Amino acid sequence: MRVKVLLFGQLKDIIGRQEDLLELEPGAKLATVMTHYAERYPKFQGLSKSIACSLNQEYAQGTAMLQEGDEVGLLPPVSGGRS
Amino acid sequence: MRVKVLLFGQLKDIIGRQEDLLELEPGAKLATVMTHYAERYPKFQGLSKSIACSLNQEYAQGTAMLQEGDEVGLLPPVSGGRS
Amino acid sequence: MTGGKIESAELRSEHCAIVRDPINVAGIKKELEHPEDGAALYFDGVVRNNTRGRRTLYLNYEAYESMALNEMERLAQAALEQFKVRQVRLVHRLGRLEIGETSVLIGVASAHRAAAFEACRWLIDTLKKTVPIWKKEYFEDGAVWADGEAFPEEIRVNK
Amino acid sequence: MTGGKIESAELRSEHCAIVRDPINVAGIKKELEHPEDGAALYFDGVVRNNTRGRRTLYLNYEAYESMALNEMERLAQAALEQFKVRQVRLVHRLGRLEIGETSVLIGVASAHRAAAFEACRWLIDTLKKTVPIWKKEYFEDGAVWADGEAFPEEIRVNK
Repeated sequence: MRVKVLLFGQLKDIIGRQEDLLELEPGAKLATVMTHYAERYPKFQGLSKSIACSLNQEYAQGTAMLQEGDEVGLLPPVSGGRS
Repeated sequence: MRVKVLLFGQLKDIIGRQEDLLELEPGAKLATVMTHYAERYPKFQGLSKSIACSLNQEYAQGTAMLQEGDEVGLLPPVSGGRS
Repeated sequence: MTGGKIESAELRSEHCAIVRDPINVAGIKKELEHPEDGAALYFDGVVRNNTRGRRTLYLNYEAYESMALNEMERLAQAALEQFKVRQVRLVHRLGRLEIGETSVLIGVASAHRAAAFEACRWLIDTLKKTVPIWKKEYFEDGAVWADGEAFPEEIRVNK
Repeated sequence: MTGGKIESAELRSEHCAIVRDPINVAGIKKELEHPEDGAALYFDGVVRNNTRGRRTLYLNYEAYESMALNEMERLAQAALEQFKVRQVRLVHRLGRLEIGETSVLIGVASAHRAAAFEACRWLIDTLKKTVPIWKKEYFEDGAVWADGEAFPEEIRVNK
């Protein structure tokens, strides 16, 4: 199945893209997506404890099951607002 | 000696004036001014525990000594601002 | 209204003003903010259309003007010192105010927001207890002076 | 910036907006306030001219726009419920912001001021921790993504 992955902030710079289409095995979870990047990008691995994930635009846990066409967001700590 | 007394809010309505010139004995204190009105106006007497006094535009205690030309303010609880 | 005069020029001190015309929020924002700040907080006190469910037509604010300005400026100085905020503005309007109009505007600018919140809250809470301004509420069937908050213990004359 | 598009229409929900043009404070004030209110509180987040003493030239804000709007609206609804305030507005600006410009404006209207202060403080504190918006700071010698605050425990993926 395919899921769309959106990368933000410094993750976008580390991966070098803002968007990926990943082909995953059935049964893949959000954690599978995290592992995919952590294995390929040491800097991503280093940040992984501070990253949050969204599934279809809502925060979700690593155990969340993925489905064809899902939109996954990989989100570094946010820094909106001011002071 | 003469002091000017300014009356505000409901005290102005009770006394019927915004300003008085009082002739006081030497040695008079702010408390003397309070007593002056409390003796003459029962409604003033009823409110006297909630009243504050100013002497020359600063909050002052009943024990403060008065001098010729002083400006005394008799101030009911304030209600500026909002909510 | 010192001595019963209704008309009065605008009164200003370093950080405060007492005005009769509508409060100029944009002007105060411009005066207050500076590139060093990260946060500005504004408290806007609005004339409400009711008091405990009774319909209010309009309000009239009066003050012991010169003393009120002194007290406001004292609060401004205290806030700058106690809360380490960079800048503050306090403006109170007097005279007849219609429903929805701003009676008091307090602005606080600070590098960090925690101090701005604390200073702004303290300023409005303290202003309402100590600055000699009084409000008369006009209802359909009459007018009354609003009950003020009790003066702090140290200010009352008869304890 | 979903999918790398820089251009984006203004996004709006019932109480929130994400905009690219300067935030219209007067318009928000007009939308927010109502004759039932006694207090309105505005938090104005301003682009500061330095970060820990290092001179900032300008900032660029990016967001996961659709999710950011959802999260902001969720905060707005939560604030209305938890703090019993009458109305709230949250507006965040994206794109390049110059020093002194407003990046976020939060407005809270309430019959009483205590609730307005609590709701406004909670909104800005929570927005800064959970709404997916990121800031890149441009200095004279380069640019960096600002360190964000750590996500709340319940949001992190690897605990």
